[in-house]
Amino acid sequence: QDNGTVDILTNVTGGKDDADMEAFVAELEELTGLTINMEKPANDYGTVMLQKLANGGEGLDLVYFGQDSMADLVEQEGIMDITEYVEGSEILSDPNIIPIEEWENIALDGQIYAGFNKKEVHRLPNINQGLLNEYDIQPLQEETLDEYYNLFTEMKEKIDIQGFYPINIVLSDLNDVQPWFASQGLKTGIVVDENGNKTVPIVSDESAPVWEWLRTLYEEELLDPASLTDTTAELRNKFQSSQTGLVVDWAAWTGLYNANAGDDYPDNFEAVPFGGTTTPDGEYMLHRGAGSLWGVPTTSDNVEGAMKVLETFATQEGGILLSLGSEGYDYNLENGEYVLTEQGELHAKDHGAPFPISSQFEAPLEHNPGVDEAMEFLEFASTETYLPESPEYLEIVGQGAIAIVSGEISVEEGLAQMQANLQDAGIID
Amino acid sequence: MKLPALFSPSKLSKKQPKSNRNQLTPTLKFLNIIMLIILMLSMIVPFLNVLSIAFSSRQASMSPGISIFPKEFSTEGFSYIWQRAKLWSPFLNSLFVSVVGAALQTFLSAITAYILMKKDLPFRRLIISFIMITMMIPGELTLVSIYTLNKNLNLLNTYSGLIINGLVSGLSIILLNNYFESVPRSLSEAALIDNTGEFKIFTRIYLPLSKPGIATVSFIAFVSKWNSLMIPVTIITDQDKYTLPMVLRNLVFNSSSVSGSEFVPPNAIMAAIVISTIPLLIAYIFAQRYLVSGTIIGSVKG
Amino acid sequence: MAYLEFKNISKVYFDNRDTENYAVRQANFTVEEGELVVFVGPSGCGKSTLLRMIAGLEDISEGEIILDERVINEVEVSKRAIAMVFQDYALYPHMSVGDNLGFGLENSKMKKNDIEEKIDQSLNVLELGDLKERLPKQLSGGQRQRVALGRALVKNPKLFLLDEPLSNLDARLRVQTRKLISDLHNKLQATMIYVTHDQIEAMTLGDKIVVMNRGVIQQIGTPEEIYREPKNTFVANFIGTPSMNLMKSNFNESGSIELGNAEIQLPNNVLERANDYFGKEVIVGIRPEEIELSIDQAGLKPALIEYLGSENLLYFDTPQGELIVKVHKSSKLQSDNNYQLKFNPEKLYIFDKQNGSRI
Amino acid sequence: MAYLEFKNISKVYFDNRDTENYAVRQANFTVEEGELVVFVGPSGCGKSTLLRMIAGLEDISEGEIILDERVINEVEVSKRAIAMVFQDYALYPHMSVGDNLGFGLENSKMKKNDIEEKIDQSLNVLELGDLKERLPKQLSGGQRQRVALGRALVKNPKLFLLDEPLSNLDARLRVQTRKLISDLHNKLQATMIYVTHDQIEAMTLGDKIVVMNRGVIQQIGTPEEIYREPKNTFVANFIGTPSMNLMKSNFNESGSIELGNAEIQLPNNVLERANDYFGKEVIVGIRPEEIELSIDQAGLKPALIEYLGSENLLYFDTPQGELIVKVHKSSKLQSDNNYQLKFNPEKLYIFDKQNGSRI
Amino acid sequence: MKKKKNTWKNIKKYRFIYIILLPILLYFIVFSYTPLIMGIVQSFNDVKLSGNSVFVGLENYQEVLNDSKFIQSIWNALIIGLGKWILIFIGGVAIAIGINELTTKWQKTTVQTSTYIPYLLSWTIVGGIWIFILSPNGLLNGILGFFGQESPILFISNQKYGRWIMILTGVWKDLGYYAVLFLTSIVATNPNIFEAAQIDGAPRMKQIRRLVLPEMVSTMKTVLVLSIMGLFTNFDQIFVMANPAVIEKTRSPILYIYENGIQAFDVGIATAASVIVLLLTGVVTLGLRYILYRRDES
Ligand SMILES: Nc1ncnc2c1ncn2[C@@H]1O[C@H](COP(=O)(O)OP(=O)(O)OP(=O)(O)O)[C@@H](O)[C@H]1O
Ligand SMILES: Nc1ncnc2c1ncn2[C@@H]1O[C@H](COP(=O)(O)OP(=O)(O)OP(=O)(O)O)[C@@H](O)[C@H]1O
Ligand SMILES: [Mg+2]
Ligand SMILES: [Mg+2]
Repeated sequence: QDNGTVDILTNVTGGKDDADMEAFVAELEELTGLTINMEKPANDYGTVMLQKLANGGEGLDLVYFGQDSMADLVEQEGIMDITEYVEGSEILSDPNIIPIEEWENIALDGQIYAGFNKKEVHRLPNINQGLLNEYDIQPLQEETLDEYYNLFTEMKEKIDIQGFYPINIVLSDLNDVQPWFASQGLKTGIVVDENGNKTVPIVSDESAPVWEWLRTLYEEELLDPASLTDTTAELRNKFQSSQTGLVVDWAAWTGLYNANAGDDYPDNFEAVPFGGTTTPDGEYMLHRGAGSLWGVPTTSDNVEGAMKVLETFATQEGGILLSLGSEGYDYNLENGEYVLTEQGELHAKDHGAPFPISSQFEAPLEHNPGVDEAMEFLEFASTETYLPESPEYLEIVGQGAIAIVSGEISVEEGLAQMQANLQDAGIID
Repeated sequence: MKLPALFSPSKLSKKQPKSNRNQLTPTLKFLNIIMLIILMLSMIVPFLNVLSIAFSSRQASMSPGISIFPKEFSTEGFSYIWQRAKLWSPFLNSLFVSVVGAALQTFLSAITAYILMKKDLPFRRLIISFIMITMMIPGELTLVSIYTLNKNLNLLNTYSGLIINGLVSGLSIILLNNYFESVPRSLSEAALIDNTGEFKIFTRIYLPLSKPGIATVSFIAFVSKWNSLMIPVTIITDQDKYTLPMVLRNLVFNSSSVSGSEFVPPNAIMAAIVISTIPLLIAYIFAQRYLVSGTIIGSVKG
Repeated sequence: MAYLEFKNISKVYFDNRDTENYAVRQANFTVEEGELVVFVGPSGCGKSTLLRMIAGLEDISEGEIILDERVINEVEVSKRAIAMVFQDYALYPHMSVGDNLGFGLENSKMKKNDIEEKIDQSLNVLELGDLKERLPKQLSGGQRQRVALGRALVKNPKLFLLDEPLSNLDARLRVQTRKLISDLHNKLQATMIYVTHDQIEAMTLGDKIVVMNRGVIQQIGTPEEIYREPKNTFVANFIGTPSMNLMKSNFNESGSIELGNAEIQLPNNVLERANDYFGKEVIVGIRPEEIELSIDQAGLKPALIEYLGSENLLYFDTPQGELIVKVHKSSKLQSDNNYQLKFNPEKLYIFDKQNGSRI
Repeated sequence: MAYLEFKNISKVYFDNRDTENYAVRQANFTVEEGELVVFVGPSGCGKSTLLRMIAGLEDISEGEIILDERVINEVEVSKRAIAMVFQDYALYPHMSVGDNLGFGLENSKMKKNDIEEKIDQSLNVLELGDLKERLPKQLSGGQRQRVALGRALVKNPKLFLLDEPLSNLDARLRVQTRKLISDLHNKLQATMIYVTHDQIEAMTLGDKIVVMNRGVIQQIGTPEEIYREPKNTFVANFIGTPSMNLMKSNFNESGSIELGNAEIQLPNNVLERANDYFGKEVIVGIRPEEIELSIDQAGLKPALIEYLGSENLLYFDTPQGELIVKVHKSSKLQSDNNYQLKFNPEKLYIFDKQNGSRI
Repeated sequence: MKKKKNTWKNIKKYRFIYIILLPILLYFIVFSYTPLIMGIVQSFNDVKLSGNSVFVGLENYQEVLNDSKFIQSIWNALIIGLGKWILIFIGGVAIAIGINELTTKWQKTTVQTSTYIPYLLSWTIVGGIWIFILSPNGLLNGILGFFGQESPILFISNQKYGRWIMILTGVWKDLGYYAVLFLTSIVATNPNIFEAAQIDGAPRMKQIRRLVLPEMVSTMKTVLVLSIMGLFTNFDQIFVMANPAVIEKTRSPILYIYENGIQAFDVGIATAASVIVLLLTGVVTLGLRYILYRRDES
């Protein structure tokens, strides 16, 4: 095979239809000087990737995956160790472009198996300021569990919308609880300490006050009871239609909420980002999304080409391609100004990476209102560790969370039970 | 003065007298009707809910709760989803693949079913078992190999791939076989004596006489092709050839744990559901009058 | 040589336990060209099986069928140039009458025009001209039957097979269509094989009758032979309505037998053949119409009198069993008379009690 | 007073276009207790409809049915204390023979033991004792028929309704079962209404026959009356096999008519009634068995001779149409003789040409 | 011996038929049996995505069978499947009879059509709708609240209800379809037996019990056999409707395979578990057929 060709299997990155994809690939080819083939399965991405990799790799040189799949892929020898290549790359190894911590975050046993698609953002609380204004509610004084509690009670009292609840969280997938456990300085997920010991801090005894707090919210109907079953889609709908006062969501969504509100923004609706509670150290502690990554299949015959693509993604031009899209298709340069075309508007400045990985990337167009404020909290966010046990952890703690919050069992009991279950499953020692 | 028709002097009422013969006692009848009404409501209300959200405005569609009537009537969900997801091509692809697939499946199943009617065909039972076993194979078992297979047969990213996979189905064969059995054997014998070839007996006698069975099997085949997701996802990456479920699944099911920034309003999601259901409903309406007589399942003893 | 010949034909079915069941056993007979042969026998005796073997719809287990000097055992159905009329007509329900007739011809590479002509011709013969465009379900039973005949007719076959073609018709139509078939046979001079379980049909239609029972041919002969000289009790009983009275009786050493309340001396020609039976029990048969009645207070009282319009049937209970007498009389007989029964010895049939064969 | 009485009963069906179709029109008749009345007529003439109205399975459009001095128009089916035997038996397919019989009794609050006893009793009468545990599909046609009868029998009903109960049986079984029904009727002295399109059944079974055509009752009478004094051409033609010869002929001013190749002077009693018809065309009828034949070279040659065993049917083509003659002769007649036909003027029936009614 | 000869003769007689049948059998060989065999082979290997597959014998099987989650998933499938079938049979039969008792055609058509609709919708839609209905402020809790239930019941996220919800929503979706199947067998019944029963004085309800129900038995058997084949392969419903709180009690074997095999890129585990599922399905199907049809054979 021609060594100038890179075959890519992508999920989120690229275009939405053939025309988009062509424009994207053309631009990428121009930037890299390579011939690019990009394939995008409609859905069930993991299955399709498995089929292709299991069928001799299909000549793929670069595959997209989420950080949570990485360990399995490595285990099944699906992707190769690219530590050397990364170290050998001027761009990728430049800590000014990609901070060391980013690499550490995705390293497995010190080895690097993947490069970045984008800068992963974090989830943080958004409050609908429009409601606060309308019902004349005092904003937060300080960010503690009690203060939030007071805010919620006031909201509950004053806001007379049918079916309104001050706060909603998707309890079952535990993504939304980090801002609250921050109050005790506890991190969600499985935490591996220096000695390799695994712990689950949010079921430790110190976590009890937060659980109590959540439980009280539920009892006093400050927390939407549907939080036990709602998915993020419902939660978003409720927040957007002022059925809920506070939700925890991705940073980018602060902007999307405001954009989606149309004419209601900013008078009747304004999503304002907050950092949640602070740790005893006075810092925020937020949940950062699992990395959105690119790996090189073990069967690849053009690793250099693949690395070249990864490097490109870390450049300013690459960043523009990943966010705005391609020139002449998604945007035009008019007097040095970036102007989105109709296509570009449709893509909403997202071709797979609304926030490119490079620290030096400068967004050529303004973000949606509120996004920049939300992004300021990024420094407080970190990802969870992704281990093969993670799904099981989620199952056990998710189940326990529902039981505790809904009042089925007491907090102590619940914690004890979760601890026992985690131990049984061999997740914690 | 002319008497109105209602008081026509004829002693016989024009309408068939409503017979009360051989029916349930009034209590049971009432209970039965109540049971069916509750059932019907439980089946219809969710669908009405889908419709009402689909025809609501974007804002209205986001407010939670079950609604039966659109809150603010609007078709923006439809236009949004149609343009946004560029549904024309997937819609037509699905339609093409489902119609052709259903037609071929019906035809091939019919041929097979016809052949399996021959009682003295050696190895008949063996062949039937051979076909029945295929109905039990879980898709996950063949997940990887089915991809390899399609690749080796050059079926990736082709319409023929979409059509060929799952083309012959054991269930269709069994249903049609049951149906053919109910065609009097003497008809085919008469045709034989009329010097008719097997194929002509099949096309000119069995097919026309099994319309209900054919309608039922085509309907089932159409529904399963229309809703089919696993195979299209496996073999299609070319966006030109996406089918409707491939596109819709993403919309309805946009996973939130990924920090993507897609937002599809509920009215558009429900509109997508409505769009994908309408052809099924139309197919159902066509097949409906045959369904009861067509699904002769009887006692299958393979 | 005969036109159609069965040589030792047997048909065996195997049941679930693989035991052999003979539907037809060792059948031998011939049919001459232009003959109308009727197969008659009770339900399940193998008539249809025989017919279907000729048609090729059923495999032959043993023996040979020779048609027109050719063994046809292995000849395909469609190559046999025969026509068949089925009991349930087997009309193609979705085709018009015309198409039903034309369907077979289409397969014969005949020209469109010729086909049309033939169809019209056949429809005219059967007086179905007006119904050409109708569907079978829009026809009455008799009309359907005629269409089924037409479908056979139109092929100009050398051999017609008819499997109980009249059994779905009511009595009236049956008589009419019976005559139609008889006319057709005379007009076309075609060879016909006709299967029925109705002995009236057999008697009236057949040049030759083959009586079957349990897969075995019992007797072959003209209607008259079969009626007047039945070879065994089965034939005697099966042919004739009401059937022959069959009663057990003792053959006295003196050559007489008891019957009803009388003792009858048998004629010498019978006695000669019956040497071995003196003193033993035999079966005696007499046809109901051969018994003469005379009113006699000392006689028997009929248990039941059935009036049929032109005749009466009288049922007597005798020591030997029930005895039916047929009297031609167009008014109903009084049921309170007593009758003396008179038997003509010449008209008696004597059968072996064990195997039922005629002595 | 009569046991069952029909007063001006009509049954109307409305078709899609709301036009009225009379299945039964203005039927009036009575049935005495213990009588066996047979309804006979061609298919579709409304016999079943009448029967089903008695059973209560069909609404009555007009008129009243009185049973046992009570108008039963509105009485529920189950309250009528009748039993019915269906043409296709309508046995409950999933119940054993015993249960089939017992099903009706269960509903009558009879004791378990009594039910069992009754069932066994009925099974014995019908000689079905061994089959009690079998399912209907394991029975032969004749056995099924007897089970159907048994199901009616076991209820001890006051009124039996039988809708063509024998039409699915073969000729032999039909005769047997006919006798069985006749015996049962005599034994039980129950009132029975029997529907058939077979005139032999009608003649042999009925105390009284009701002949119907197109929903209208044509004649009511004993078998003999119906046979010998048919009120119109329909009855004359329908009753009797072969049916009465009916021919158009001119009524000469002199009171004679032409028939075959002869001219026949009618007897005075007929002429008296026929005043209005002199010089007009009428329909003349004569039964096949009432024509006498003599061999005569100057006579007619039969077109066809059918041999039925105990009799021959001769078909003659005459200027007035086909003429059938029945000759009681137990051997087949020669077909090359010519015959002179002789008609007995006393046996001639004269009908109005327009409405077919007897003159 | 005659029978042998017949077989050979028939083979010759049907040679053209076999030629037509060949492509269809070939189709099954290519599209069902080849992947099946490839899958079975994979199940005995440790399949690495780098192409380095190693034969490991029964190791994959051991791993699957030692996983209590897998065993649990089989129990789940059995319990949910059983519950579903019991209710579908009772409900389907009741509805079929109920529809049959309606007197006018339009009533029948309306009920039939509306009960059929859920069958046409995919689980993605149906699941979403039901989560909505069962959620704490959904329709059902609304109704319960109206009848005095104080705090909403957490149907979706309560382990106690998990299986019941799968059973009931599964029944709800397929009920109309099965009702139509059962209705077919009622419609095909000889109407005369109902008249006979009327004359026998049996009330309608008794006719239903004694005449209609037995008439449906053979259809029921067939439906049972056909539907049992899908017992372990219920994926969409569980995938859409389950959440961590109830997954343990509702996970189906196929979902297990998806989570532990496919999502973990472990072909060996996925195929080994699938083979087990296939074998189980075969055993259950054969066993059931044996039980159902044993008496008919003799
Ligand atoms: N396919 C078959 N398998 C097994 N036995 C059969 C089969 N076909 C017919 N038989 C048996 O062969 C015998 C003869 O059947 P056949 O149909 O020839 O009788 P038939 O004389 O035509 O009777 P009918 O007057 O009722 O039509 C019967 O006992 C029947 O049960
Ligand atoms: N439900 C119905 N709707 C309309 N017409 C009907 C209906 N039932 C019967 N008829 C008509 O009423 C007439 C009498 O029917 P009926 O069944 O009483 O005839 P029948 O004398 O019993 O005939 P057969 O001897 O064929 O049973 C027929 O013309 C028939 O078409
Ligand atoms: Mg037969
Ligand atoms: Mg009738």
